[in-house]
Amino acid sequence: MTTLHIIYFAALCDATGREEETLKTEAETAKALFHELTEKYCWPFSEANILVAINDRYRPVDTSLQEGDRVVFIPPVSGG
Amino acid sequence: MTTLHIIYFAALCDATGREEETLKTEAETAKALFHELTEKYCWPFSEANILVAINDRYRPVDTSLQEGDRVVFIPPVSGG
Amino acid sequence: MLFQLTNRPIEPLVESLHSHAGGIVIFEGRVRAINDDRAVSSLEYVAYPELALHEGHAIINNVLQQFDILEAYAIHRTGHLAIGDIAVWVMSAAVHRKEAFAATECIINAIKARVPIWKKEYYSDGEAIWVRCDHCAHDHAPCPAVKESM
Amino acid sequence: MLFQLTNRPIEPLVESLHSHAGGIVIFEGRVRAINDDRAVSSLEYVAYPELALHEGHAIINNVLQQFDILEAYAIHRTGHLAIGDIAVWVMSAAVHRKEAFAATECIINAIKARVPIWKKEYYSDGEAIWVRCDHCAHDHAPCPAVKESM
Repeated sequence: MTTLHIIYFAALCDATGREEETLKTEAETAKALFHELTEKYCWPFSEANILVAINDRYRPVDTSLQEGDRVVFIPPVSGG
Repeated sequence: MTTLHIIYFAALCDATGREEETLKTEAETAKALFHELTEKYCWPFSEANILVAINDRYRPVDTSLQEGDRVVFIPPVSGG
Repeated sequence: MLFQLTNRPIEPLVESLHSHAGGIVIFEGRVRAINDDRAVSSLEYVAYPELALHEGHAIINNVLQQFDILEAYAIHRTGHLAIGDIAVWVMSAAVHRKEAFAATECIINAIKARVPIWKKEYYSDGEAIWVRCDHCAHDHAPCPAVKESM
Repeated sequence: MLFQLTNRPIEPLVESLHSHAGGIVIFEGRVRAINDDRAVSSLEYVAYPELALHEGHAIINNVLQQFDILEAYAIHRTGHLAIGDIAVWVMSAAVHRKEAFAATECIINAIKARVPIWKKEYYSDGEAIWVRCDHCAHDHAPCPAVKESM
């Protein structure tokens, strides 16, 4: 089990009903965590449309999660 | 013979030594007038590099000249 | 007047630039009153600041390396914006204009593609939605800075 | 700072624009300290005003017809200019940015190609010459407004 700090922005914040949470999980990768959270919160995004940031940097979705990581799933951006 | 009003700008003004003049000429086209003036003032431009404006509009070099026309030969522009 | 001549100074937007800068290209992205045929009343931009600043700096640094330009900057609004407000401002300065046009367009394309900022549109009918995909982000040839580091 | 986020307004250069304008592209041509490897001390622009205004208006009107833009303006300095001064300023506003980039670049290319304005460069060594051909005028694909009416 790893303990992670997860932050939610924009549509994922609305869908989750919270801005952040600390979570214990058995998910070993960001991708596994995404599927766990999608099931838990009924997120309206497929994996293909989501990027992941770990400790404030974009990382591949198959990146292994480490104790204490700060994880942010990034829905399609719409700045500019 | 037609009487024309000719105005000189930039390098052609320097080469001619005046800003404008009224001239009687037997030149029937702007092109013929250009060659007449090139010979008279030793202009440093070939016909290929010069455009002509008659009465403040670009015109083809073979345009016929009419009594009282205002003629400007346009050396290569360099605005911007 | 569509075109003017003037013998008085034209006030610069950016006061002090490299003395070799001959071509400066500025992009302003403003809040439009209409999007996808819906009347927009206002916008909200939310950023993930730690990553947005990292990505924004990386974009500008990439463009400074990959184009023959002297300077480049960008700034993006967050919070609530009204119609006509500037959401994003980008500037590139080069010796010659061609590179400045290319660099500024690359920077705004890259910002729209990879900087984590999200737009919520508030419509005149009372609805508000997070915009899932801006039209403009996908109809351009990719430039080097768009894909870098993602 | 190369990239900033801000929750305060970004001051617009052009105050009032069409409410559908989402992408505004501005070009500033400034006087460079160096041209063709020579140190320039100042510049003088001379225009043939009657024809310059006619051609300038025709360029803007052509671009308004040929690109999907909402507004466009240009202004060109005459007289004596110092290093860093803005010689020419061009703006296009469109719903989407791609058209604004294309229109602004077309306008400046056309101004450089056909508006009767001439530049005299004054060099640090005391010489002054009428610039016969600016580098930038010929290294671009022609756009519709460049050739029109010449």
